[in-house]
Amino acid sequence: MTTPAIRVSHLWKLFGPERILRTCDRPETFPEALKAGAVAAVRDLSFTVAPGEIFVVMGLSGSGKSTLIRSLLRLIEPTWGRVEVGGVDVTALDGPGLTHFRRTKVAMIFQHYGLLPHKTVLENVAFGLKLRGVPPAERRAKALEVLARVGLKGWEEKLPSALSGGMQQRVGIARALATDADILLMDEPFSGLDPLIRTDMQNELLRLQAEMRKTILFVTHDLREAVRLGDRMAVMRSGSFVQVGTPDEILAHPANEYVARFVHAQDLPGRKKQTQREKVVS
Amino acid sequence: MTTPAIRVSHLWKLFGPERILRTCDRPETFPEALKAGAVAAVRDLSFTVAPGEIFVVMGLSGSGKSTLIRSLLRLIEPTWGRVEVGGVDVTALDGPGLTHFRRTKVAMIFQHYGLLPHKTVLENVAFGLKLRGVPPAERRAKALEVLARVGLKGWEEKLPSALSGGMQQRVGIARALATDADILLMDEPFSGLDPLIRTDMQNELLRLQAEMRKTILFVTHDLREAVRLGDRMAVMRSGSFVQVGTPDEILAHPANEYVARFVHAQDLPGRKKQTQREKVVS
Amino acid sequence: MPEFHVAGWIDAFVDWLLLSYGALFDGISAGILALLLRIQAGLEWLPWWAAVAITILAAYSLTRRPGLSLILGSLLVMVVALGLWPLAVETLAVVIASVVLALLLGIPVGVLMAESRWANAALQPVLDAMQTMPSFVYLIPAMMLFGLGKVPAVLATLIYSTPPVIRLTNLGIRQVSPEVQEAALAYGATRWQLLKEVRLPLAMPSILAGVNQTTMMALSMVVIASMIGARGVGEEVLLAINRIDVGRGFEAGLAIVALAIVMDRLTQAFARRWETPGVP
Amino acid sequence: MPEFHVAGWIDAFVDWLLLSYGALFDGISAGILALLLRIQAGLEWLPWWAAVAITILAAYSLTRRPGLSLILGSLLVMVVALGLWPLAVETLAVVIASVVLALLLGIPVGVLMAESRWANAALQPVLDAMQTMPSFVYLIPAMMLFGLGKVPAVLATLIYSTPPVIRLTNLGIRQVSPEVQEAALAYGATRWQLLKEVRLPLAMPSILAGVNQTTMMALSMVVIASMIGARGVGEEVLLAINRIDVGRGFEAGLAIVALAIVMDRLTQAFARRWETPGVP
Amino acid sequence: QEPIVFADASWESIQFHNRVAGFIVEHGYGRPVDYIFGDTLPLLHGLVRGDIDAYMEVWIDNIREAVEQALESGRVLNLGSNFPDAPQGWYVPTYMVEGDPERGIEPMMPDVRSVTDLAKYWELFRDPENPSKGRFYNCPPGWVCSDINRAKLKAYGLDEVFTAFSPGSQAALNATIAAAYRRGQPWFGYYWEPTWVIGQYDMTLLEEPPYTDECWATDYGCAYPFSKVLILVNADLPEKDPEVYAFLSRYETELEHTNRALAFLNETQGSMEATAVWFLREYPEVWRAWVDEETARRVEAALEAHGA
Ligand SMILES: Nc1ncnc2c1ncn2[C@@H]1O[C@H](COP(=O)(O)OP(=O)(O)OP(=O)(O)O)[C@@H](O)[C@H]1O
Ligand SMILES: Nc1ncnc2c1ncn2[C@@H]1O[C@H](COP(=O)(O)OP(=O)(O)OP(=O)(O)O)[C@@H](O)[C@H]1O
Ligand SMILES: [Mg+2]
Ligand SMILES: [Mg+2]
Repeated sequence: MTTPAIRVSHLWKLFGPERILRTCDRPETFPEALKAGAVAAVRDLSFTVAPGEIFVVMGLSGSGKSTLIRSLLRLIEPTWGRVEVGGVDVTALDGPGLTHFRRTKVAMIFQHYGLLPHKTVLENVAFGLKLRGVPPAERRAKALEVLARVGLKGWEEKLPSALSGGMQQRVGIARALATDADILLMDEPFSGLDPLIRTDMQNELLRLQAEMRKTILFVTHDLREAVRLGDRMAVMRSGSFVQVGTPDEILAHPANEYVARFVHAQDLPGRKKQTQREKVVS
Repeated sequence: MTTPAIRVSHLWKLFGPERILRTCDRPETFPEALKAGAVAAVRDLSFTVAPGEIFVVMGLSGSGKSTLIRSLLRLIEPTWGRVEVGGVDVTALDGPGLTHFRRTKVAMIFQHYGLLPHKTVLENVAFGLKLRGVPPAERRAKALEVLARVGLKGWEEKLPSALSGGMQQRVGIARALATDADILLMDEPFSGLDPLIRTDMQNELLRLQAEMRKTILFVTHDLREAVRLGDRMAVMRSGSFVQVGTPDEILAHPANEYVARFVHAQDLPGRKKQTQREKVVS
Repeated sequence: MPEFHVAGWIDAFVDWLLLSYGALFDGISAGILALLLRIQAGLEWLPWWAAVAITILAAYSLTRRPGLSLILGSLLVMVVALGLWPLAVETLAVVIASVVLALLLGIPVGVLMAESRWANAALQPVLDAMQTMPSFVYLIPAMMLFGLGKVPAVLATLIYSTPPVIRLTNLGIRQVSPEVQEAALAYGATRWQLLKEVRLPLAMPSILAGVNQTTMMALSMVVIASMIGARGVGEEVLLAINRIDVGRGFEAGLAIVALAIVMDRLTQAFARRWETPGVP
Repeated sequence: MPEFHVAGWIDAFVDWLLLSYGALFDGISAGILALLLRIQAGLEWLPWWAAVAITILAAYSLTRRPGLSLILGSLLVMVVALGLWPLAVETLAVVIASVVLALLLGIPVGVLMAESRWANAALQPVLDAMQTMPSFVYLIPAMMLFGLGKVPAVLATLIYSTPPVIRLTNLGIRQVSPEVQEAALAYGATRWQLLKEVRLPLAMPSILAGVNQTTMMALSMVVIASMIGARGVGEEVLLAINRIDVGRGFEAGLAIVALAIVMDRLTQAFARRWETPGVP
Repeated sequence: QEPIVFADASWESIQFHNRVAGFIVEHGYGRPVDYIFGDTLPLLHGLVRGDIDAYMEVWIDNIREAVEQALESGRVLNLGSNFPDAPQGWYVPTYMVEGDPERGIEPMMPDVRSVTDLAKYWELFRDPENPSKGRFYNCPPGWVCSDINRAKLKAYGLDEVFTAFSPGSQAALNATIAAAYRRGQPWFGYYWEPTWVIGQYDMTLLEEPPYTDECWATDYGCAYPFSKVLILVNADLPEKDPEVYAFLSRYETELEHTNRALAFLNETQGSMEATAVWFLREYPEVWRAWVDEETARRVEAALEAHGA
């Protein structure tokens, strides 16, 4: 097997008062901290994502999905554990190494968009390229192209505050696509979108995937979306994965009562993921 | 027929540079302004919502749903038209009248939560009651009760920044429910929620509805949700309603190609809305 | 270019004020003076060690930071050790009265400027003038109206030190996110409730910066206050300056800085008490 | 309580500096003076109407607001009409040099204080001291070291007027939303890029308030500057005061206020040019 | 009983006279006294308004307009001069002429006696802001002497090689003298006596043609007259306390007294009060001329008690 694109081993992230966290340096001390009032947003998590795979994470709100995705980029410092992304040991990187890694290997879409309110839509989309030092003309061309793909032609010179929620979300998606990174971390990227655009964006993602074989970690609440996009999926609860497997497996054999309830909350229009994807790609 | 709970007549809202908007005071001048570069977020909209009805608005992102819902409370001043809510001519209210109206008749849930970052979850939920002058003990009790209903027991004393996206959304919902207003304006209230909680919240809403017959204007992107909750629904595009009717009508007879594409983007697990609702209510 | 002077009118105006409203100004003067003397009597009645103890306790109960509280206490001890405590008490009376009045006036005016575009445009140059018009220019006529001593000192300090808190209250309120304000409005907040529940608390970091600047500027007027008979540490500075006695001046300056730090940290802690945003 | 004095050490220290490094300070003084005289010569070379025209054009090209530009121009015309233009030029040389230095020093220090908790704690009392230590206390030794005139004036103005821009830069940067910063970091922004692309632009309203306060405080030092031989409009104020000429003092004060408003609006417009948030 | 309030301006000689007069008022007339510290002009305003009763040293030459305005208002009474013979003029440090072997300073201009001799030495005083001329330290702006000094420079033809540099304030003027003196450098400017500056630093008053009214009326090309130092009181004082008023009307000293007192103060580093008591003990004949027998006895008694 090739080296996985993402490998996470024994990842922990505790939140809580400084006072308690100060003493947390080894997993042995964690149970005590938890008793004292800390929250384990991510709890001893280990998994791998293969190159070119779309790995979907679902789970209750507050189960730690955003925290996990942030930890992969060290936007929040993991309390414990090891993260490798694209063959790089992220947890061991120093400052410049981390910057280089973030610029070149990964792109992220934020649940709350994370747009720069003082920059125009175009500048927002070109932002990743600017940081990387791409010349203005080139990054402008690239940004215009991606903006057209997400259906925001004509809005380039507006500020994010003049856009509706769904439009802002699409700016965030365009920003990630513009960087051409191999690995995409997507935190509920499509949840504010209307169904037409949502389907479009899903198709676009599958097309991209067929062409470029990116590796994607995708957080969603929509089971249809998970089934449609995911090669494998994980169901998360209180910081741990309750079950990991292909969507079909999970739908057919829920590991426990919780997963069963979770996947049946949204009944699904047949399980024809494979055929659907083929249709789109062809 | 009883007086409608919400009646909107010929509502317009233009956005654009101050320079252009200054001259817009009659509908006759609007086409010119639009040509000059203004955007009509809401365009000559008229509709009514009957008391006790759940009226769902769907539409492309950027089609004007949030603008419409804001206009009903005069959070943004409509450019033209008349809005009556709960028998009150909102467009004619003066300052104190408007305040009284907002406190007592309606409660709103915001697409981006709109929580007060400096207040605890509990204080946020009790906020509407505090404004109304409800005594502390009483509003505390009410807030605790509603928080338990949305599954946030134990988080009362946290600040919103320590909550996940979905949890913040639920705080917003709790705040609206706490006011006991007759009319609820809900702007994508459930879109950040995971399926389990989402179903719970939908059930809760239907239960509420069965008990108290509130009037609800509900914006969503999820067709299943629309079908499940809506007595009637409208499909919005570029500021106008393309079609208004019961979900069944719309699904069966889409008024045009656009609506058809829109509703078929998410294929539906059978059209059994009526039966579902009965099941829940019983 | 032909010259054009306003000096004559100004002179006439001051004379007219003096003749027509002398009694009124005497009244104002008596009011401020009464307040001042009460503050001063209170401070003088307190032995220095009690003042130190109260400072430490107040700081601790407001901030819960023992280190900070002890530092503030020891700054006051330093003033005592330099032998400047009796003078410091006189200075404090003027400065405390001025800062309290400045905040009572300044925060509402700042709010007004944030609410009304018109007030904002009209008051901006007034604030500029208050800060840059040299104090002595208005102090001379003020002394004709209010006499020598602590009253014109409070007046001058007030004029000079109020603008920062006005400006930063204004700025802070303007920076409050419109989304959060919209939410409060949607639930029927009146203008006043919006202000009290949302705008002021969220503007607090900026307002506190204004309080800090106002305190600093009030204390930077101590020397001018002494020039017009307000007594206090400024006297020591002036004497030292005239004698080119660098060390003595520096000691008096240190005492002023110590008072500034103590007053600033206490006011800040007190204002922070009211309500501050939970977001860092 | 036993008294304890530091005056002796300070005196000894100043004497030692004076005797050992007198020549060095003469050199520094000559350097700053050369810069200042160049600015002044440039300003003097300009006829007043050219200065007015340049101000109007600069204001217009920076703000695109014709009303404001004309008001700024006419404020300068007022200074000319009061017959104070030649003095104003001398004042401007000192103030411009000070404000430019204050901003060049202050903004980076403010950034440093926002980035480092340690620097923040250490510099806070230094800023307090800079603002409240009476100028003359350090001006006496400064005059001994640098001689009388414009050089110690620049020094004093710098010391007094730098803290606000430091403090407000610090505050502004601390208020930038963590979410937006996180997004920039996720795309690989270095510390410097984060600062330049996100933190400074979003902190701009607060920084501008700091620039405004620094300008105001620099102009409030004009009289003190004249008290140590820097000439300029401040001298007119002193003269008027010594002659009990209220009107004349007021005219000179007006000229200072006019200069303050013109300088402030131009600096603000210039700083705003750099980049400001689109959100109101 | 309301106190008699003295204007306690920031220089030492006035504070000394205040303490002397204050001691007599307090112990001789049994009236409480108060001293209000402040700057020259604010204190003068206070005198006009009645916040202050007595101003023991008014250097009328410095603030002529203000004093004249005050007198014209009728709210202030002139009780004549405090001491009549205060010299003023142009000084250089003595070491410039005679050298200072102790500090290893060679005389820089040994042949200088009068102001006109300075023309050839202007380069010693080079003005850093205008290096083509020497710097003459003028009076603070607004003082009458600043205009006179300028006229004199012109009258002596010194304006070709000297600029009249305005020091801005008395403190700044003092600082230049202190700095120059400590570093043994040249200094040239206007000053006056009795002051701690002249007491502490050895300065030489340069010769000028003797004062005449004619030259003063034309080009000021001669020496200053002795400066006038007045005692002013508020116009209500005669009514408020006629005895104190009468006492202050008789108050008069000589330059020597002030100089000795300031020297005593400097030597002992004591308080102003102590200096006043020393003076009253040392010069009974001086102050006994100001008061009647009865009062004198009470003051004597107080002096004795003070010593014990
Ligand atoms: N403050 C504003 N200034 C300018 N244009 C605005 C502003 N707010 C909204 N608009 C424009 O109005 C239109 C409608 O926006 P609105 O937010 O109502 O859309 P929406 O239907 O709620 O979309 P979404 O589903 O994405 O939330 C958009 O084209 C948007 O660009
Ligand atoms: N800054 C913080 N301080 C304290 N607790 C936090 C913080 N951020 C997250 N948490 C806690 O960590 C847990 C996981 O949060 P996270 O945002 O990862 O959830 P999520 O799975 O993304 O939920 P959602 O689907 O609602 O976005 C939550 O219980 C939350 O309260
Ligand atoms: Mg999340
Ligand atoms: Mg919306």
